Amino acid sequence: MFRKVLIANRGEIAIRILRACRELGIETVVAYSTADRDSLPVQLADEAICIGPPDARRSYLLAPAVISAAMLTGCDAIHPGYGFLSEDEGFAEVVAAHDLTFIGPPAAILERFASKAGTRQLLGAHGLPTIPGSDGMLRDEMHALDEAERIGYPVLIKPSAGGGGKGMRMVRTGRELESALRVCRSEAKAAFGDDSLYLEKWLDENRHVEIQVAIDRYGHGVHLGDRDCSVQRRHQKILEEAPTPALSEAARADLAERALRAAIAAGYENVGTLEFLVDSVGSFFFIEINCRIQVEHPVTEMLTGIDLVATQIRIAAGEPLGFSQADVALRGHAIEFRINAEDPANGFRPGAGVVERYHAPGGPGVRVDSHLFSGYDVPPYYDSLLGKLIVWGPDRPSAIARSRVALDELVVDGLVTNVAIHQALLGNEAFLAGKMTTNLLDRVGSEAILAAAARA
Amino acid sequence: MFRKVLIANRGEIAIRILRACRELGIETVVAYSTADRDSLPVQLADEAICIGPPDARRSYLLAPAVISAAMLTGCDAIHPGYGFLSEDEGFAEVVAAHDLTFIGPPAAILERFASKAGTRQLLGAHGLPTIPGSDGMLRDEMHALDEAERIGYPVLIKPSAGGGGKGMRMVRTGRELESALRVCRSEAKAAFGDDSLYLEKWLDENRHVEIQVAIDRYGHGVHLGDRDCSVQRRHQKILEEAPTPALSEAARADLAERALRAAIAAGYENVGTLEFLVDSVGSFFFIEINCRIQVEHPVTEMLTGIDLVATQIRIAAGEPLGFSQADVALRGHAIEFRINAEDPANGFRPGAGVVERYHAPGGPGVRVDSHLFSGYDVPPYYDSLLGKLIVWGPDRPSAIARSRVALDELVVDGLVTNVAIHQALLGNEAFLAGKMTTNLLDRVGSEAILAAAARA
Amino acid sequence: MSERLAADRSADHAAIDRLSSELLPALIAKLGATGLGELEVREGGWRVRLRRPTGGGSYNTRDRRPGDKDRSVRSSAQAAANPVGLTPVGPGRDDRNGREGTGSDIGRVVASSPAVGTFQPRADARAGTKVREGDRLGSVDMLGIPQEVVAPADGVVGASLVEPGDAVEYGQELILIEFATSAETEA
Amino acid sequence: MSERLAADRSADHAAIDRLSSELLPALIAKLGATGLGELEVREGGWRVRLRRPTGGGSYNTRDRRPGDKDRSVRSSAQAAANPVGLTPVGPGRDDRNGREGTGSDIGRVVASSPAVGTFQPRADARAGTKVREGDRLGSVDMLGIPQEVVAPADGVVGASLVEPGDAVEYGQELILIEFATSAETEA
Repeated sequence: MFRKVLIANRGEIAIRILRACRELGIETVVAYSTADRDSLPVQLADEAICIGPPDARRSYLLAPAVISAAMLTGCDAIHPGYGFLSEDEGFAEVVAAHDLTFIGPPAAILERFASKAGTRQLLGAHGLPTIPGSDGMLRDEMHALDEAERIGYPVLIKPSAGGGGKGMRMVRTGRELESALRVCRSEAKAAFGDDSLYLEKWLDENRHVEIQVAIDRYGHGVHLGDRDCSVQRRHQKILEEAPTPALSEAARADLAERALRAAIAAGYENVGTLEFLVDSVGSFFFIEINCRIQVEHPVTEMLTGIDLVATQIRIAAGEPLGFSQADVALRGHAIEFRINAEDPANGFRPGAGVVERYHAPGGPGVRVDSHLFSGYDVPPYYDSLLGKLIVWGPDRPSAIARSRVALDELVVDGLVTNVAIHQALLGNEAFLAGKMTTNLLDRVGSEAILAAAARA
Repeated sequence: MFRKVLIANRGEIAIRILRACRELGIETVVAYSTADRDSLPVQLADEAICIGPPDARRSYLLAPAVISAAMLTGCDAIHPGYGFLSEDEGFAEVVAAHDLTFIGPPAAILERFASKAGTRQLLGAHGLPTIPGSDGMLRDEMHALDEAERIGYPVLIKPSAGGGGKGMRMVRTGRELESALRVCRSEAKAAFGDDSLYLEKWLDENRHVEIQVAIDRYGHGVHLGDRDCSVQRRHQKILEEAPTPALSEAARADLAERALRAAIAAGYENVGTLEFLVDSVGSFFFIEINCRIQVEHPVTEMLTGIDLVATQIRIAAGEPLGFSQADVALRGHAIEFRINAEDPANGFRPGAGVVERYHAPGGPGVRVDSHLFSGYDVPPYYDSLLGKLIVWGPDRPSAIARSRVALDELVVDGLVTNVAIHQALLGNEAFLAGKMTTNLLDRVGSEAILAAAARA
Repeated sequence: MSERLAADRSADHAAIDRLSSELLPALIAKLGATGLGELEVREGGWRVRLRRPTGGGSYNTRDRRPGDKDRSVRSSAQAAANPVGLTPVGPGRDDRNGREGTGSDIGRVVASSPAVGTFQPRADARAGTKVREGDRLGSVDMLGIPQEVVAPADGVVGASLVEPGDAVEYGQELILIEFATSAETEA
Repeated sequence: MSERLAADRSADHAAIDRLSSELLPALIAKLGATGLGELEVREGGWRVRLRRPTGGGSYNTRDRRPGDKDRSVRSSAQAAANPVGLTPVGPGRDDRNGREGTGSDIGRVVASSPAVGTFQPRADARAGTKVREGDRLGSVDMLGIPQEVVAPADGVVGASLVEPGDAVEYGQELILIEFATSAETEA
C-alpha cells in the first residue's frame, strides 16, 4: 500500500480522497493553487503544497507542477480526482516515469479508452450494443454532413476528449450541423486541447444509465449496480439516482453483467463507469467509459456500503479486489443532488463569494460531501460545485420524501445555489413517476419547472 | 397521522425528531427554555414557543407548561424525546386527558413498566432470565443489609425511577452499603423525585447488551437487533455499537427473539429497549426496559436502514407497523460516540461556553447528529451531550478504522470535549478485541487509558 | 521576546490607531446608510467587524435562521398576540442566566409573561392607572393554573401589547409601564 | 424612516463612538499582552472583533485549522526550506485574484518562487549585489524545467530565506530585496 498520496484536486473530491487515504493509513498531501490556500481540504490535509496560481492551466492542469510537488513531498502516488488530469494518459505516463503511481487505470489502459469512437468499437466487439454514429472522427464539414445523413437526424455532435457537456450539441438539420460544428470545435479545443469531433444518433426520449465496475489488476471484477443520470441540463448531470427506475430488475441485472463482462474482456482496470443510453422501449446503447471516480459515486456507496475511492486506491496499489459479485448487495434507493453555485432562475449563471452561513442537513440516510464552511470564500476560477447532498431511503418514495426535508434544511447563505431546481424537480410529475429523460430540463425548461413548483 | 407535533426537548434529539416529523409531513413546534432561544432546533423548527426559564424544573420538566404550549400552538401530539418527561406516566396521562397524543407507550403501559422491580418480575414471568435482586424496594437499612447478604456481595444499588447512573452505586461490603444508601436516596430523590431503591447482584465482568424492539398497537412487533453499551463511565454510556461482539450470531438471535416475545407477551407498545447484562460465559439477565427512543438509536438505524423515530411516531398515531421480522436485515457494524462537553483528563468535568469553530466529519458511513454550529453558546444548565458521531463499516475493524478518521477530523473549538477518551478507547486492547466490560473505564481508569494512548 | 515581535507589536498599535480614527467612522457611515446588522472592514490584513445589537448578545439572532423560507420568527401564538407590530425586544432574551423575563428600556419597562398560556388583564389595571412594583396587572392561565403578571417597577400602566385571551409564551411582553415623570411623582 | 429608527441610529453613533474611544484601547492592550491573533469585545449588544494580520485577509487563517493535532502549517517541503524561521508573510497569499506571488513590505520586497520545485540561486546574485527589477536571481527547477526567479523591484540583494537545493512551493519567499536608501540611489 502507498505511504503518502498527493491529492491533485480541490473541493469536495479532495476531502473525499483525503478521508479514504486516512482509513487506509495513508498520509495525505493536498496540492493547491493560491486561490485555494484557505480551502477546507488544505486545512484538513496532513500537508499542503502550493503548486501555482489560480489559473488551472498553471496549477491543477500543469502536470510538471503536480509531479514536482509529489516528489518534493515524498509521495509515492498521485490521486487526480475527477476532471483536471484524471483521464490524461500523457500525465499518467509521466507520473509512472517518475516512479510514482497514478491512482486510476495505468496509462496504457487510459490510452486504449482515450478515444470515444475507438472505445465504442472495442466494447462493441465485446458484446455491447452501441449507438449508431459516424465512422470515426469528422474530417471536415462534408464528411460530417454525409455521416449525419447516413445516421439520420437528429444527431449529437460530441468531442472525442473530455466530458461535462463542452463541445456537445444536438442538431436536427444539416444547416444546424454546419453552424454548430465550428462552435463545438472551438469549445472542445479550449476545454480539452483537442478538437476532434464525432457524431452519434440522438434519441429524443432517452435515459442516461451507467454501470459502475471495479476490476483489479488480475482481471477479477464486480459491477456495483447502475445509476440513472437522466436529469441533465445541457448534458451536465445535476441529479443522479440508483437504481434506475427506467429498467426492470432483470433488465438492470442483465445490463450490469454484460457491461462488466465487456469491460473485463476489453482489459479495463480499476474503478470505471460504462455509460449507456436507454431508449423508450428499454434497449440500451453503450456510449463511453469514464476511467475515473465519478462525481456521483456516493450514490453507489449508499446502496452497496462499499467505499469506491478506497477500492480505487487499493486496486492502483496492486491489491486484489478481495470480494466478488456475491458479496455485493444493493439496499434501498439513493439520490444525489449536485449543489452548485449557480442561479436556476437566471440561466444557471455561476456565482462566487463568501458563504455567510452554512448548515448541512443530517440524520438517518443523509450524507453531505462538501468543502463548504461558514466564512469560506468561494473562488470564481473553478467549476460551480459546492457539494453534494446524497439521500438514502428504503425505497424511491422514501428517498424522495427524505430528500425534500434535507434540501429544505440546507443553508448556504451568501451565494445563490441551484437548490430551487432540485426542490422543483421533486415536485415534477415526470420525475416522481421515474420517467425523466435527458431532455426533461432542456425541453420543459428549468423556468417552467420552477414556475410549476412555485404554483404548487 | 398527526398534523402538528410539539417537540418537548432540546439539543440533538429535538433536531432528530424534527427531521422525522418533516419526512412524515408533520409540522413541528419546538418548545424551549430561554436558555435555548438561539439553539439550532429553535432555528430549524416551523414554530418555536418559549415555555420557561433555564431551570428545567420550570420548563422542560414542567408538564403544565409543555401541555399548555402544545394546546396554544394547535398541536395534536407531543414528542418528549429522551430524558425529561419521556418516561413519566403521569405526564403521559395528563397529555391524553387533554386530547393530545403522547408519542411513546400509552400512560397505562408506561405505568406497567414504571417500576424496575415490577418489570423484572413481569418479564421474568414471560420467560426472560432476570438477575438476582432484592425482594421489591428497600424498606430500610436493615432490609437492605439482609437482602444484600442473601444475594451475595458485590451488589448494585439502583433507583426504581430514572436512569443515567444517578442514584446507582456498586458496593462490596455491608459498610459500603450503609453509607452508599443515603447518597443514592438523595441522588434519586433530586433527580427523579422518587427515592425508591432496590438491589441487584453485581457481575464483575459483565457486558451491557440491549435489544431494540418495535411493537404496534395490534401486538405485531419486530426486534431490530442488539446494541452493546458496555463502554460506560460510572454507569453512563459513552460509546455504543452493534452488533455486540459479546455473543455469537446464534446467541444474539436467540436473545433478540426471546426479548421480543416477552415484550409482546407483557403488553409493551411502541419502540423500546430491553437491557440485559451478559456474563463472562454468555448467560444473559434481563435488567430493565426503556420505554422511549434512546440516545444510541442511530446505531440500529445504520444497520437496519429503518427510521426508529418515524416508526415511533407512526405507532403512536395508531398505524400498524407495516413490516415484519423478515423485512429487517442487519448490515455491517456501527459505533456511536457520544461527544460530551466534559474533560476526560480532569474527572470528566462538564463545561459550557461558545463553540468557536465547528467542523463535523463526513463521507461514506459517517453520520453526525448534533445541534452544534460555529458560534453556538452551549448553556450550562443541561446535560453535556454535544452530539453523536455514528460510524458504519462493513465489519467491526473497518468501522473502527473509519471511526479513527472521523474522530480526528471532528473540530469543536472553544470547548473541551471527551473526544480524547474515544480516541484512546480505539487504541485499547480490550476494546479492539471486543472484550470490553462495563467496568473497563472505571476499573482501568480513564486516565490510564488516555495515558496508554499518549504513549502509543 | 525577539526584536521582531516587538516591532510587530508597535506596527499593531499603529494599525489599531488607524482603525479607530479612519475605519470606524467609515463603519458608522455605512451602517447608518444601509441599515445592515453587521459590517466588516478589512485593512492591511486587519479585520474589524461590527455587529448591531439585535436584542441580545447572542451570536445567531433569530432573524437569521437556517432555511430561506420566511418562517415566523416568534411562535405563531406570539405573532397573533402582537397586533401593534412592535418588534419584541429585551424580555426573555437576556435572561440566559436565569433572570426573569422583564424588559426595560429608557422611559419605560415592560411587564412580561410568567408562563406559557392565555393572558387575562385585571379589570382595574387599565391604561393610565398608577402601579407600584409587584402590583398585579393580570394573569396568564397555564393549563388552568393562573400565573400572576406583576408590574416590574413603579409607574403608570401604558399600552397593552396583547389582547385579553391571547395566547402568550413565557417571557413575552404584555403591558408597558411608563415611568412617572418627576412632576407627576411629586404631584 | 420612522422616528424610532432615527433614534436607534443616533444610539448607534454614540455606541460606536464609545467603542472607538474605550474598547479599542482595551483591545490594543489585550492583544499586546497576550500575543493572541484575535480578540473580541462585547458591549451593550455590540461586538467588535479584531483579527491580527496573519499574512492575508482570509477568514480562516492557516494556523487555525480543523483538528487538534499539531499539523505542519506549511508543507514539509517549505518547513524544511525555511531554516531561518521567519514566518512566511505576504507572497502568494494575497494573490487570490491572480496577481503573481510577490510580497512587499516597508523597506523591502521579496522575490518569491515562480514554481514548485528546487531552488538554485545565481552565483552572481550574492547579498549586497545591486539589482534592477526583472534581474535574474536564480531559478526553481520544476521537474527539469527551470523557472526564473526575478527581482520584483530595484534594490540590493538581502538575506536568502532558503538554501540552495531547497524544495520550495509556488509563491514561497526566497530572497529579500532591500530598497536602496536615497543616498545610495544617488551615489
